[in-house]
Amino acid sequence: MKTYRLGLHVGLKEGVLDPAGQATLQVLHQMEFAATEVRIGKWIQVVIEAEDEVRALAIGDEMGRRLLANPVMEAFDVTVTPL
Amino acid sequence: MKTYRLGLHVGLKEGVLDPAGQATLQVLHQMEFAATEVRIGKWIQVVIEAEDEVRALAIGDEMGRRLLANPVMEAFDVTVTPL
Amino acid sequence: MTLEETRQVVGIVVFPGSNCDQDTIQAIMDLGAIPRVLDYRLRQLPAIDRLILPGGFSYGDYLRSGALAAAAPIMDAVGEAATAGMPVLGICNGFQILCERGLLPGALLPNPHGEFVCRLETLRVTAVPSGFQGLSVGDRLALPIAHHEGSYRVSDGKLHELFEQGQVFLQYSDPDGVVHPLTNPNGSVANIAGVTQGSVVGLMPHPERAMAEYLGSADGRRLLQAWFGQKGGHGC
Amino acid sequence: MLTYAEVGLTLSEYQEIQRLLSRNPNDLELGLFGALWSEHCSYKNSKPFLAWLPNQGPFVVQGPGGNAGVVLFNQDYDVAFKIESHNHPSYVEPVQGAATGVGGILRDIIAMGARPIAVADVLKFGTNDKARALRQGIVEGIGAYGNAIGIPTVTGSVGYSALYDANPLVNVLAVGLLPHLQHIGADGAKPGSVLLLMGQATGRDGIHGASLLASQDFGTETEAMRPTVQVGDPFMGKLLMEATLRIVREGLADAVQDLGAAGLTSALAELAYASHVGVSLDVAAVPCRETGMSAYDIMLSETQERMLLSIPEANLEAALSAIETFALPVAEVGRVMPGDFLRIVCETQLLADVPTQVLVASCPRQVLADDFVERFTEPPVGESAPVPLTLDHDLGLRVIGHPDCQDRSPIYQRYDSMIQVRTVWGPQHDSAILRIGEGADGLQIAVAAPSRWALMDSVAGGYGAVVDVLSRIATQGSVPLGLTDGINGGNPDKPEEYQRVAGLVWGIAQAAQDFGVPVTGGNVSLHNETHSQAIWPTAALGVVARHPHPETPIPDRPSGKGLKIAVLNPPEELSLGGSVLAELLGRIGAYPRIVPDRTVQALRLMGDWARDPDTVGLLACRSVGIGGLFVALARALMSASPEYGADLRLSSDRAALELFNETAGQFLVFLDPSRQATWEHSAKRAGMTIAILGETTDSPQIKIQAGRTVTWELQALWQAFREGGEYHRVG
Ligand SMILES: Nc1ncnc2c1ncn2[C@@H]1O[C@H](COP(=O)(O)OP(=O)(O)O)[C@@H](O)[C@H]1O
Ligand SMILES: [Mg+2]
Repeated sequence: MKTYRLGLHVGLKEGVLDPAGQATLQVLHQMEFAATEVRIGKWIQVVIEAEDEVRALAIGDEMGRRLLANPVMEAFDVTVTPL
Repeated sequence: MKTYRLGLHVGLKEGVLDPAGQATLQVLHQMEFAATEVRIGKWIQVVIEAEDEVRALAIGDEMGRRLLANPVMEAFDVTVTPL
Repeated sequence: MTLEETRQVVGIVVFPGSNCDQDTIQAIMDLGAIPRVLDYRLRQLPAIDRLILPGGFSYGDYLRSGALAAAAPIMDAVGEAATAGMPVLGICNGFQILCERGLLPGALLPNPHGEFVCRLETLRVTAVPSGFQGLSVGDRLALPIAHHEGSYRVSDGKLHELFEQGQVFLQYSDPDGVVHPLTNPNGSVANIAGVTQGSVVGLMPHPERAMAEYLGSADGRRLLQAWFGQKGGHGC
Repeated sequence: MLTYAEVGLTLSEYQEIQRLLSRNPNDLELGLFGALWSEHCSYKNSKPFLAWLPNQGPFVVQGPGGNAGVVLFNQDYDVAFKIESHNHPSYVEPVQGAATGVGGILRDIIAMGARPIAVADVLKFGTNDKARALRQGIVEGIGAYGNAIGIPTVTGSVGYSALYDANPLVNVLAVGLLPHLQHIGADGAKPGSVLLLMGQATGRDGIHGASLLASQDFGTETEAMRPTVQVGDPFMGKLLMEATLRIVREGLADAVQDLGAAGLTSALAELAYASHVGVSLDVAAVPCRETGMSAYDIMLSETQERMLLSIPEANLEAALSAIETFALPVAEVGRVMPGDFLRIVCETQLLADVPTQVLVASCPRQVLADDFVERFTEPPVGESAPVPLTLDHDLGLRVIGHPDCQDRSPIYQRYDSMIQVRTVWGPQHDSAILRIGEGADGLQIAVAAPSRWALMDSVAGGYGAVVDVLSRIATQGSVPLGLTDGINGGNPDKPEEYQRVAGLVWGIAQAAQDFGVPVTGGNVSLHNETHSQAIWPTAALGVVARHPHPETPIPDRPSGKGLKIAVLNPPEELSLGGSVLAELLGRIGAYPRIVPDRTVQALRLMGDWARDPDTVGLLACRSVGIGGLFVALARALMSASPEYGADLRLSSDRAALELFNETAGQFLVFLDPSRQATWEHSAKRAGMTIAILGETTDSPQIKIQAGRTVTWELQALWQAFREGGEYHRVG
C-alpha cells in the first residue's frame, strides 16, 4: 500500500447559478480589478492508502460521486499526488 | 490585453483545525474508505484581462491577499491558464 | 447626563444584505440616541459620535462572512475614525466585518457542526472595554446568538496576549458564569464571544434583540447603555 | 415539433387548445399551455373542491386568487399570508429546493406590497437513511434562505412516516404586514405602462418545473427530465424585497407580479388576465445568464429572485433610480396594451400570440359526479383503533419519544427566530406570538398538520386540523383573522387518492364554516407519489390571529404547586383513532369525527377565559393535540422552571384513553384552586364539561393513580423527549 494525496476540484455545473461568484465579482469590480467572471467551488484534499496511482484515482472518483460532490448540481475532477 | 483564467486554491493554514474536514473524514470512514486526512478549502476561478501571464499571476496574487483569502487563517496559491 | 440630553448621533453602516439594521436603529432610539444610516458607498463619515456595524448577511455572507463588506468604500473612513478613537461597535456580521478588515484581531470561522445556531446564551464579562460604564468583570448577560460563522479563532500564540491585554470582552458561560467547553456553542477558542481593541468592540451576540424582559432578556439594553457610557440597571 | 405529451398535456387537452385557438399552437405556444394548464398552475383537479372553502369574513380584505390572502389587522395594518409547497424540488435537491420554497412564498407576500415579518415551516419526513439526509438538507435550506434574508422562522410543525420517504413535504407559510387598504397586485396594470423585469438574469433553471416536475409522479422516467436546479440567492432576494417595497410605497407601480412556477409565462399571463389588458414581451430584451437561450427557454425558465413590475411611463425614471439604489439588475422587457392577449416577440418578429382568457382560464377542469359529496357524510368503515386496558410507564415514554412528539429544538435552533425583534413566543411554544407595536395588539401565528388523523378518514382529519390550529389561538383569547391551507396528496388520476384529497378539503371547509373563520388562500400539491406509493393526505393549516396583549401571553406552563389541573371539554366518546399511541399499538384506526357545536362552544369558552384569566383563575393552558393530554402535560411541566410535577387521579379502565386520545378541541388548564367556584360555574353556564384531574406538586414527576399508581420522573420524560423512546432521536 502506498500513500497518496487526492485533490478534488468540486464546482457547480455549467449553467447553475453561482450567487457567491456573482457577489464576489461585484466586489472585485468595486476594487477595480478587471475581472469578468468568478466561480467559487471547493478544493478538497484527501490522504488515502492505495495500491497504485490508478487505484487511487478510482477511489477519488468514487468519493466524488458518492459523497464529496452533489451530483444534482456539481461536477468534479480528481488529481493524484504520491506522498 | 489577453484573457486568462486564474485558479486559486484557498485553504486553512497548516495547523488550523478544520472541523468540516474532520467531519467529512468520519463519514468517509463510515463508508469504508481508507482515508487518513481531509482538508476542505475553496477553489476560486476568476476570468481576467491582463497583458501577459506574469501580470495575470500578479493580479491573482493581489486578489488573494486583498480579498479571496483571509490572511489570519488561510493560505492560497494561484495558477494561470490563458483562454 | 442622560442620552437624551447628550443627543449622541450613532452612525449605522448599512451594507447590501445587512438585515439587523432596523432592529439596531430601533434599539438606539429606545435608548434616546439619534441613529443615522450610512450607506456603504460613502467615502467620508458625516458628523457622528459613534458607529455601529449591525448584524446580517452582508453580501449574502458569500466567500467568507464579512469579507466582501470589509472591502466596501466606507471601510477606509471607518478605519480612520477608529484610529482616531471613535467608539465602533460590530454586532455579529459587524464583528465579522471588523475582523476581516483587521480592525479587530482574529477571525470568525464556520461553526464546527456546520449549522446555524439561534438561541439565548449566557455571556460572562471577562474584561470591560474602555469607555464602558456599568459593567464589571464577572457580570453575566443573557443575550441571543444567531449565526453560522461564529467560531472565533486567533493565529498561533495570540490567545495569551488577548487575555493579558484585557481584549477578551465576553465569553460563553453557564448560567453561573463558569466558562467551560460544554457552554461553547460554536467552537470559539476559549469560548470567546466578543473582543475589543482600542475603541473598537465586536461581539457575536445581539444586544439589540434583548431590550425587554418579554423578549427573553433585557440585558442587551444594559450592554448598549454601557457602551454609551451610561450606567444601566443591575446584572443577573 | 413538440408533442403535447412532451409538455405534459393530454390529447383531449390538446384538442381543446386547437378548438379554442381555431388553429394549431406553435411550439412556443404549446410550451406556454403546457405550463399554464399543468396541475400546479391551473388547479384543474382541485378547483371544484376548493370552491367549498368559505372565503368571506369580517376581516377579509382580499380572499383567494391573488398572490396571498389579506386580512384586516388593525387601523394601521393589514396582514398578508399564505402557505406554499415545495415538495418535489426539495426531494430532488433538498437544500436548494427548500431554500427556494422559502424565497418563493416570501416573494408572493412581497408582491402584495407587504413586508414579510414571519415564516413558519411545515415539514414531513420519511424514516429511512435517505430521508434523514433529506431532512438535514431541507432544514439547512430553510434556514439558509430565511436567516439570510432576515425573516424569522417563528413556528412550524414536523411529522414523520415511512410514506414520506420519497416524498418529503415542505410547506412554508409566510406572513407580512402592509399599510391598511394599500392595494397592489397583479390586477392594476394599465395600457401604456412599461414592463420591467427586475432581479436575477434568466438562466435555464427549472425549465418545466411546474408542468413536469410538480405535476407528475416520481418514477425512473422522471429522472431524465430533471431540469437545471434552481438556486436560491437570498442576498439578491433581500435587495429585490427592499426595491419592490420601496416602489410600492412610493406608488410608482400599477401592478406587481412575482415570478414563480412557470416563470415569465405565468407572471405575464396572470398579470394580463387579472388586469384585463394585453401584454407584449420582447424576449430579446430579457437579460440572460447564458448564451443561446431560446424564446422557449426564456419563457419557461424558473430562475428565482425576479419580479415583474408594471410602471406607468411617467414613473419610469423614478422607478429605475429606486432600483439603481439597490444595485439591482433591471430591464424594460415589454408593454401593457389594451386587449386580451399574451404576445411574445423577438425584436420585430412575432413568436407567439394567444388570448390570455384561453391560456389562464380555459383549462378543462375535473367535473365531480353528482353523488361525490355524499360519499363523505359517513366515516369510512375500517379497522378500529385499539383500546388499551391498562396504563403503564412504558406507554408514556414511547409516546413522548415518538418522532411526532419529540423535541424540535435541533431543528428550530437552526433558524433565526428572533430577528426583527417581535418574537415574544417563538418555536419553543405551540404557536408564535409577535408584537407589532408598542403596547398594541399583537399577531399570533399557529400551524398544524396532523396527517395521521387523515389516514383512514380524511374528512375527520381535515376537520381536526382546523380545530387543532384554532384551539392554539383560543388558548390566548386571540381573534382568528383567517386560515390558509396547504393540501398535499397523491395522484389525482387515481379515484381513491382523488377522493381522499377531496375529503380532506371537505373536512377543512366544514370546520372553517362551523368556526366562522374564512380560508383566504392556500396551495394544492398533488402527485406526491413515488412508485405508486402515495403519502398520507396531508393538510398543513395556518392561522393568523389578533392577540390582545402580546407582551404578556397566557402561560403554557404552571408556575407553582397546588394548582388544579383539569381538562376543559374532554370528549364524550373516547377513541384513540388516528393517535400516536394507536400507531405504536399497531392499528391506527379512524380519527373521531369531532362534534361541531360542543367544540365551537369549547373554543369560545377557552377564548373568553384567556381574555379575562384573573376572574376565572386561569393560570396556564395548552390545547391538546398530537400525543394527547399526556404529551401536553409533560411538555408543560418540562418547560417550567423551577420544575413542578403533577399528581393525577383517573379511572382505572379509561386512563389510557383519556391521556392519549387526540381529539382536538380539548384543553389542559391549570387553575387557581381558590377560584374553583367561579370556573366551575363558568363552565357549567356554557354547558361545558370540566374534568378535574389533580393538582401540581413540587416534585418533578407525573404521578397517576388509576387503579395502581404509575410514576414518570420528568428526567426520564425529558430524555425520551430529547432522544426518542424506542426510536433514535429524529429532531
Ligand atoms: N419546522 C419547524 N420550524 C419551527 N418551529 C417548529 C418546527 N417544527 C416544530 N416547531 C416548534 O416545535 C413545537 C413542537 O413541534 P411539533 O411537535 O411538530 O408541533 P405540534 O406538536 O405543536 O404540532 C411547535 O409547536 C413549533 O413551535
Ligand atoms: Mg407545531
